[in-house]
Amino acid sequence: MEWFIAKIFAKYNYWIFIILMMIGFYGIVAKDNLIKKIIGLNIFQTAIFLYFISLGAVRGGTAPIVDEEIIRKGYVYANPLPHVLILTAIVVSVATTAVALSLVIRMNQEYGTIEESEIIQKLGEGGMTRTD
Amino acid sequence: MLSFVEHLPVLVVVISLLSAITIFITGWINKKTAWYISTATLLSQFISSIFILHHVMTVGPIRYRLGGWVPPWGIEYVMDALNAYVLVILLFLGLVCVIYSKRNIDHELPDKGVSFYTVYQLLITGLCGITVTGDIFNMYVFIEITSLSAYALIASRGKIALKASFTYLVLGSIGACFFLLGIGFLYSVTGSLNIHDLSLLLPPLYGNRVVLAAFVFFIVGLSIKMALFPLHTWLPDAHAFAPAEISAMLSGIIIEISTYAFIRVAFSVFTARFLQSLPVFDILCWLAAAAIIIGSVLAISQTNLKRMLAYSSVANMGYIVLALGLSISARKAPWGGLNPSMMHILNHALMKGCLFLVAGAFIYKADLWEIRDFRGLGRRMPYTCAAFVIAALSMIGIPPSVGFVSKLYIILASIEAKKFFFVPVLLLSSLLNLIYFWRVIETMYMKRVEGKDSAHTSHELHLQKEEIPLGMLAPIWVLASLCVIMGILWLANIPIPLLNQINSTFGLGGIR
Amino acid sequence: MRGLRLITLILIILLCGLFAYVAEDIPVFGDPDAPAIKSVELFTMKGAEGVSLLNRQIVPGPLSGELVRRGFPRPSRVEKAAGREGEWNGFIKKEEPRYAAEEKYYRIEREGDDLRVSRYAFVVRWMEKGLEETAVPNMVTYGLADYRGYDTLGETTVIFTAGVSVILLLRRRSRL
Amino acid sequence: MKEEQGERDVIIETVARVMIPFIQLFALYVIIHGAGGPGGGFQGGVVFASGFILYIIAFNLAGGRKRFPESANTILSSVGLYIYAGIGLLAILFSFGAAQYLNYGFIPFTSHFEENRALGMDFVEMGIGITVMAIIASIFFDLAEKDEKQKEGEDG
Repeated sequence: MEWFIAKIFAKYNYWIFIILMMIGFYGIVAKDNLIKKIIGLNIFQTAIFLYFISLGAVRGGTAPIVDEEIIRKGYVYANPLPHVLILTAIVVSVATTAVALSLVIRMNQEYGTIEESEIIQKLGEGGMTRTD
Repeated sequence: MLSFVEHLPVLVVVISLLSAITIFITGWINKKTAWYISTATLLSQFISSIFILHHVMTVGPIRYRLGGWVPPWGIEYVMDALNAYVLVILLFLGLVCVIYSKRNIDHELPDKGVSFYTVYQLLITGLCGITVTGDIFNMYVFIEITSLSAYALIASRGKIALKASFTYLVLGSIGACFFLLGIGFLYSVTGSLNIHDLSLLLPPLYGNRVVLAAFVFFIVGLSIKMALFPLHTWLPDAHAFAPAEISAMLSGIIIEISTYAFIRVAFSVFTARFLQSLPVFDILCWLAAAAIIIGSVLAISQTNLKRMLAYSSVANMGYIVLALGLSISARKAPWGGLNPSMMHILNHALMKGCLFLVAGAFIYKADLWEIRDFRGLGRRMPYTCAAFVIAALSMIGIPPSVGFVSKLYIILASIEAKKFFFVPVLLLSSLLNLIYFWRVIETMYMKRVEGKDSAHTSHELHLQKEEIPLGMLAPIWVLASLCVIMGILWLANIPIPLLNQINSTFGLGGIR
Repeated sequence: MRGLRLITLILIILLCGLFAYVAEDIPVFGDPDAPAIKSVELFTMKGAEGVSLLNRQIVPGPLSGELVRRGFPRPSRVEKAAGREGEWNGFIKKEEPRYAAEEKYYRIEREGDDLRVSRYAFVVRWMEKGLEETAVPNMVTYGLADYRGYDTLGETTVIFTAGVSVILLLRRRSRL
Repeated sequence: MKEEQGERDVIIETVARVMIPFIQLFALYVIIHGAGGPGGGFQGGVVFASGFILYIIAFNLAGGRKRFPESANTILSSVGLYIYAGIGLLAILFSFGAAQYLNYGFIPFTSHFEENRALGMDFVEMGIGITVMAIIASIFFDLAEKDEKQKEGEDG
């Protein structure tokens, strides 16, 4: 029981992050649909963001905005650094998604499908080595 | 008071960024300006990088505190010998490629010049940023800038490149996420992000499982980015179907910069002592040996020149990683420590840059992709083909070319480290290189054009006495001649003091 | 397709194994003393003879020698931590124009006969001094735009790159 | 989606017409308020761009393009980055090379060092907001435009 509390319960943030990350990973690798792959990638990235944010959490901590009253009442602040990092990382994730979506749109125009296996099949018909 | 040179590392990055924005705005008014702005910027960046290298060699490392905050509290730029050396290589190849691209982009992406050069300049920004930074999260941000612009540039030719780019995007994002996760793990146990600071805080925590896992994630993430053997699957298509100068940049610089990031993480964040306590670098050596053999064998089976070169890149990453893996056991002067891997980073940039630019020239002139279509090319494009032959001989390892020097030193390093297995691997790879490059050279020079009634006739005639424009030929020849000149310089041990300084930064090498 | 699923499953199991291996040493959720928010331990010094020196605000020689040997900056002075018995703050000198030349850096704790030396996480300075140094009350904002402003420049560049990339890939009949 | 093809929905259009100004006003508030409370450049920029996105969803793409033309988009997306990178350079220029890049304190907005930092941060946040707004809108326009063209191609 003690083991359970120390390893699972006290670190539940960590286990949630792993489960989410694995769902995303499965989506990336196993899904055939390119949009679903992108969604998987987003879940994957979000899992890591959640892990970072949970690093910043402090028991009983308030939002990291300096305020006289909060100091007087003796509250503690949450760690602002992961938030700073993750704001940057979220933008990166948005940018990656945008580029990925535009690639999928272009592929849909070229091949008329967004299923990866069908695209590979069409490429195989056209000759993988021959391009234009 | 900071001297001007101390401002240069940040200015190299910021000028590139500002030029990207300026290209974007002036391109709206006049498309023609894009190339000129890009070239001027790269030229000034290249000159500043030489100043930085000179300063680092004579005065010592530059430490630049962005925003005025002292390192653990703010972001820091550190320029030591390793950074400065890589920065010079990267900006040199960037400059050569942008000069080459003037005619090629007009031909390949006629209406997209402005956005192409903007993204290209952003790519250079990202690469410079990775190189100069001394903060690990900052490195992640710049890795993402590099990767995003690389995805877009690869896909810009459309068709099959889109699929290649998408694969690269998915794998590259996973790699970057692993890198981010590694940062998260390190942050959770040390509370720091600065590379130098981490290297001080980590030694008491080397047994910590979180630190070990962080190291694994760094290795796996960056291996994806640098296309180490089992994770190389994105590379051949991405390199083969990008525009020529982007192929040259991808193969010559981008994967090497990932290797640089790897070296930074392995030797600056963690230390040689940590690496010696783990069998990681032995495993890397074996993976690299597999990469060399399998990359070369797959290159032989290709019929498309650029795909062949791309597989050859996989093999060449194998050389760099093999040299890296030997770096903690080999210690003697010219080949000890990081020397061979550093050498091969430069050498590969020169050789593969040249080869990809030549391959692009064939596509530019006559839309030739397949090796079997190259018949009689040696007579039609004599100068281009001669450059190709020089670079190819260099890849095979004919003295005194650069390829010979790298292979020689890697062999000597593996003999010193008593890992004799890698000697036959390298010799075999030379033989395999010979096979696949000889095939191309033979087709170019030896094979006669068959009867005039063949289907190829029309464009064979079109090829008659046609040489590519000087703006494309000059960069190719600069790289090809450097393949020989640098080889002689390496053999004369002239740039070796620079590499020794890199080794002494990390406590490698040692015996002189 | 089935082969791919199988490979995914194996990879997932491998990764989960790795994560389970790591779980032992991951800091507990919400721990206010975690290295990321409070301080990271550097080393423990045997012998409590330093305590009296520390109480007289003198840095013990062996302690600062050990710190320098490990590559850390030499502490300039020590001071008793407010309201805590057996705990001292070590200060270092730093060169930042217009700001206090000394900064709280080390945390020295007495543990029985030993002295435990740790280093404050750098967030501590952000949280304690951010308002007076930047005149902005929101920690995330001054962290984002000032202390780590360069990351944010990178972030803006990333989104700009994405925008231009989408233009490069999708926009037809444009002047760009 | 040509003008007469799409079915117009009065409720959506009216709500959008009423909401968009408030959304964009709120976005400005978020950007400006970033110093003292939750908010900041990126968040505000995204909220501002969401106003345009709502317009396109409720009305049509051509109208959205008319309200936010390509030229304005190009200029604004660069201007934000110019502000950010330029403010960093100003620090070097105003201190004649003594201060580092992005050291806002040395830009003489006011006579107080710390106030300068706060003001520098405000300008930087505005720069981020402008770039993010223009780029998110631009990405959305581009992604949506293709869709419409394809639909036209299929129809005709």
